[in-house]
Amino acid sequence: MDLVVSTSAVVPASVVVPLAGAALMAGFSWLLPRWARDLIAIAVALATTTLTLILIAASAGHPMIYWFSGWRPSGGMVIGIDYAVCPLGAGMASLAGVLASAALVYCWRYFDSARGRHHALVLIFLAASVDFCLTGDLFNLFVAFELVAVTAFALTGYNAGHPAPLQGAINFAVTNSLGGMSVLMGVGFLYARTGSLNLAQIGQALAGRHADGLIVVAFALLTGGFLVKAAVVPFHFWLPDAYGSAPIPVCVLFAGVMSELGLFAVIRVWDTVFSGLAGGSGPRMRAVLLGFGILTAVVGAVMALAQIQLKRMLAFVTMSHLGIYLIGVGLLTPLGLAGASLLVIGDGLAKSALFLGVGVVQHQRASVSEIKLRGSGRGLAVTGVTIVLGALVLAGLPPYVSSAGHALLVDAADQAGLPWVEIVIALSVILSSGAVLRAAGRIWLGWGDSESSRPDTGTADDPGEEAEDRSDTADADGKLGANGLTGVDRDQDGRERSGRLRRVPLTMVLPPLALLAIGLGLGLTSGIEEHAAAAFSDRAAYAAAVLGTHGGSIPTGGRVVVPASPAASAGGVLTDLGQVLAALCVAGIALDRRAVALRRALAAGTGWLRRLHSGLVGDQVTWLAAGLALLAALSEAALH
Amino acid sequence: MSEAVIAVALVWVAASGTAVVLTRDPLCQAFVAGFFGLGLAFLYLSLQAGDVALSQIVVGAIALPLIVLLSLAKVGKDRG
Amino acid sequence: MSRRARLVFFAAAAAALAVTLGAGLAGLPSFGSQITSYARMLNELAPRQRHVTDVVSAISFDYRGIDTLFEEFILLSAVTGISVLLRPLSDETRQLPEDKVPDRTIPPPSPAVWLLAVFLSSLLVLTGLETVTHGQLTPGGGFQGGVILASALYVVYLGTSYVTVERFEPAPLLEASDGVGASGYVFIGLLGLLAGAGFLSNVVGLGVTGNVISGGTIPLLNLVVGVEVAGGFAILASEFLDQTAVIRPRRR
Amino acid sequence: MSVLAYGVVAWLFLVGIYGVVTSRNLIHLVVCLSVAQSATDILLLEIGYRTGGHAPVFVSLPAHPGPAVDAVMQALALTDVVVGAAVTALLLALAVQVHKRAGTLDPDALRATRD
Repeated sequence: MDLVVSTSAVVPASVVVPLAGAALMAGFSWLLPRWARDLIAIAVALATTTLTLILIAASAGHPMIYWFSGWRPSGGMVIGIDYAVCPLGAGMASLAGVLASAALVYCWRYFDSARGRHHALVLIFLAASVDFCLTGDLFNLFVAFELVAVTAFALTGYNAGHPAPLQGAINFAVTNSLGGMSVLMGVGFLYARTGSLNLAQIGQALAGRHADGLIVVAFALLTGGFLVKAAVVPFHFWLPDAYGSAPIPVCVLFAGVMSELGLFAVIRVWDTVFSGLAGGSGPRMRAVLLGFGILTAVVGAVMALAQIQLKRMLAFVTMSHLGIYLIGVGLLTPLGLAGASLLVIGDGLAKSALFLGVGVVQHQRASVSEIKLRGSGRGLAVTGVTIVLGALVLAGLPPYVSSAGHALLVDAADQAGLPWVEIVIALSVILSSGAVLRAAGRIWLGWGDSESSRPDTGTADDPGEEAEDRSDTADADGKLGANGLTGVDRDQDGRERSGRLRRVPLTMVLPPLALLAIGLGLGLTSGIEEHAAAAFSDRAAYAAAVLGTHGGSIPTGGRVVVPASPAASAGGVLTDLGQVLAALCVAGIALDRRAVALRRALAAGTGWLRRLHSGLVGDQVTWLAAGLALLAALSEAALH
Repeated sequence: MSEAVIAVALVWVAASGTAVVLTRDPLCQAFVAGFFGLGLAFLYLSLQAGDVALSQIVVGAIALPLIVLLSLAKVGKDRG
Repeated sequence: MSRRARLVFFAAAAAALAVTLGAGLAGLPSFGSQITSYARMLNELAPRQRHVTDVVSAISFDYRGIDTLFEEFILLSAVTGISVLLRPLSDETRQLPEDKVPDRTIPPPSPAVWLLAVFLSSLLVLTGLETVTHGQLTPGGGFQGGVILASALYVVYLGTSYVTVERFEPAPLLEASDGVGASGYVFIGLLGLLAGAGFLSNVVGLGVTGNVISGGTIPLLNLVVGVEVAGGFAILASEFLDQTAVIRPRRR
Repeated sequence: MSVLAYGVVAWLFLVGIYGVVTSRNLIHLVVCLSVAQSATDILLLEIGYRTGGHAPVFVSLPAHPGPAVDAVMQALALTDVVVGAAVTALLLALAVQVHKRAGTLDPDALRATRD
């Protein structure tokens, strides 16, 4: 009995711990010395990670349901709000925890003066992500969506002394707020139709019904809103602006979990709410989601190759990966979902390591331009190795966990009768990893040209953020003294610390390596594939667990049947190595002086695509409106 | 009766909302937006949502106009 | 895109979006025709189960209390974020506005203005407190009352002068009340957990319906939300006020 | 009545987005965004409305007061009002700072993140 109480208390504790930590950090950080703030924040993030890891284990096999305020459903009607914990959701939550911990450790020396507010925002971000992953209530999902968004807007604009982060934050905030409104309208429509806000109960009410206009539009508004967060073409324009200009520790959280949350919501809402609609809409919906996924994967990869600003390049790499995950999710099979979730974990860790590595370079060399940094990697060997390793595992280098994810995805595509999807995935992975490897080759080996082959050397090559991050984090919160209204300038200390020749602090070198090591460890864990997507995709089992209709006898349907350890099979390894080699070739060609004509031609050929990424919020909102309408039209065709 | 009140409030909100968007000068817009905010509060009240109406008044008629005006003051000051 | 191209594209997109929304809205039950059985049930149950008269606050703070918890943190994040964004940066300084005529002394505000400000702000404080404490009884509650309380502080600013208020250094106090309010919500939620019920369970005595102290944790939650919102909105306004009044580019 | 009630929702949402797309001033843009946002609140309250229903406040009512309107939707709209205020304030802070750094509030003149 005691044990039961304590495990069920873990569920609320996973959001209560970070929220309480954040509230204290926001309200009382002025009472604490700097080291205490850092330590408390890291401890809270690690504790949250531990709690969510416990939840993965505890929810394996059957979802754990927790009713807030003690309001259990009565007479088949849901009264309160529940958390429906499944391994996939708890896994996403623990990924958020791991990355938040890494980011906070990294901040130890990265921000010179953070005054606790940055930590508070990171912890609230973490709590909101956990809520987002666990909640079983549609409106609570919207609230979590907005909370993730609000903390993210503020964190993006953290370096408020430069135009690029501010503009990135504005584009991000405007587009994602509209996404939130779209979600909320969808919530309203579904409530009007089904009289419930609980995912399971809405799903039960819609099961077996034929979709009409309202349901189609509700689906399009909900999914469209989530796809804005997931930065899927054509909702993606804000992502490079925000990720390319946010502070590095924040990029880690964004690239690793935030956008993935959008995809998580898409599949969760589809599975629990819409998948039971009559008319066998699955295959057609698969085509729609795959279309968006493929477009995103390819556009992201091509754009990544066209970048020379490292953070913006990683932003497009992230976007390309989001497309790949959407392909996995969009197959709408447990196997595809399993592959996508392994990729989310593996790639999330690797991308975070890459961002952190770029942060070290920026910290030491005061630049993030691949061209300006050419040949300046000496003295940063560990970081160079980190970045190259990160790029290689993104391309699928075994036995890292991403290669297992790729293998599952390939199997899923085969099973779905869509083997050509593999080619799209391989191509995007090769191009995006090749871009990162090219940058590494230029910086650490001094290969390639010292000027850009881009036809127009636009402003974004070097968006005025060379000296970012340290010079403007002076948190000059000095109060006006009783007599002297003096300006306060506490950043002198900080400026000195960012001196060029100082040794890189270990708190900046170790977190990226630790993240890669976690991914490697997961890849070596036997049977990771089998555990990847348990019981999530079974709407009936989910509804039964939430609504308690089948008193305890929850079928373990939806369990993944994985063909005999695909990652270890010779074919899988060969494919992975082929991808790695191809990525190296892409990087080699991009750096080879003889191939300049080819590069010019490619740059000219993709110029139109780059011009679409104008960074103007008006354009982005126009695309958003068009995308919502397009999605609605496609959903009409798929669901009706 | 209540139907008529709601209809009036809806028309008021639609018209003033459009005016907010079409008023291109931010200072003028701030005042039109206040009028729109009051319209919203009136609409919410007529829809029997007292709590929401009260929130709308404190946010739409006190807090946000204040912040918009302060932002405009800051922006205008920098310019001058 | 050129502005013209964008407008044309938007016109097409907006037309399509209008059709989409129209299709969705057309599927709604006709306006005013029905409310859901969930809502009917709560309207019936809440006054009896929770000894409140305002069902909306029972839903916000009890049946769906976790939503409001996160809502408070949205506000806290926004306020924290704004403090971060509007902090004086390294090339800025805090300085009172210089007088254009250097040897003129600024006259202190007249006693009449001062009195009026004190009167007005005490009126606002009373209204705010009444709104906060009657959350479970009448429309209004922690959020609405909190904003009213915050506005009281600004009447004091108007009536006296910036320097007078700053001399009391209200910022740490406001920040603390923001944090106390938000963590207070969490800790009241923990009461339920400690009592062996779920997080945010209403385990305090429910009292007599219609009483100011009734509804169990609902008035307590209203109170902490009021504290948080009052602190939060006061910080919000003071950050923007600082930008206008005292933060200016540093001359090199 | 349904057409008017629901039409206003669609109209305000689209007009707000139109304002965002065509705005030449970030502060104007942010206020337009809040217009679009209020459309969602109106939608929620309209879904929860019942003709002749009274507010879900059960104080000093006659013995048989008749039906009340939906309190759930009011609670959701309440949350959304707060969310909207938070986002609007945050965006205004960003606009103030961007004006300092870029010297303009015209969203079409902000080119720091152009590709």
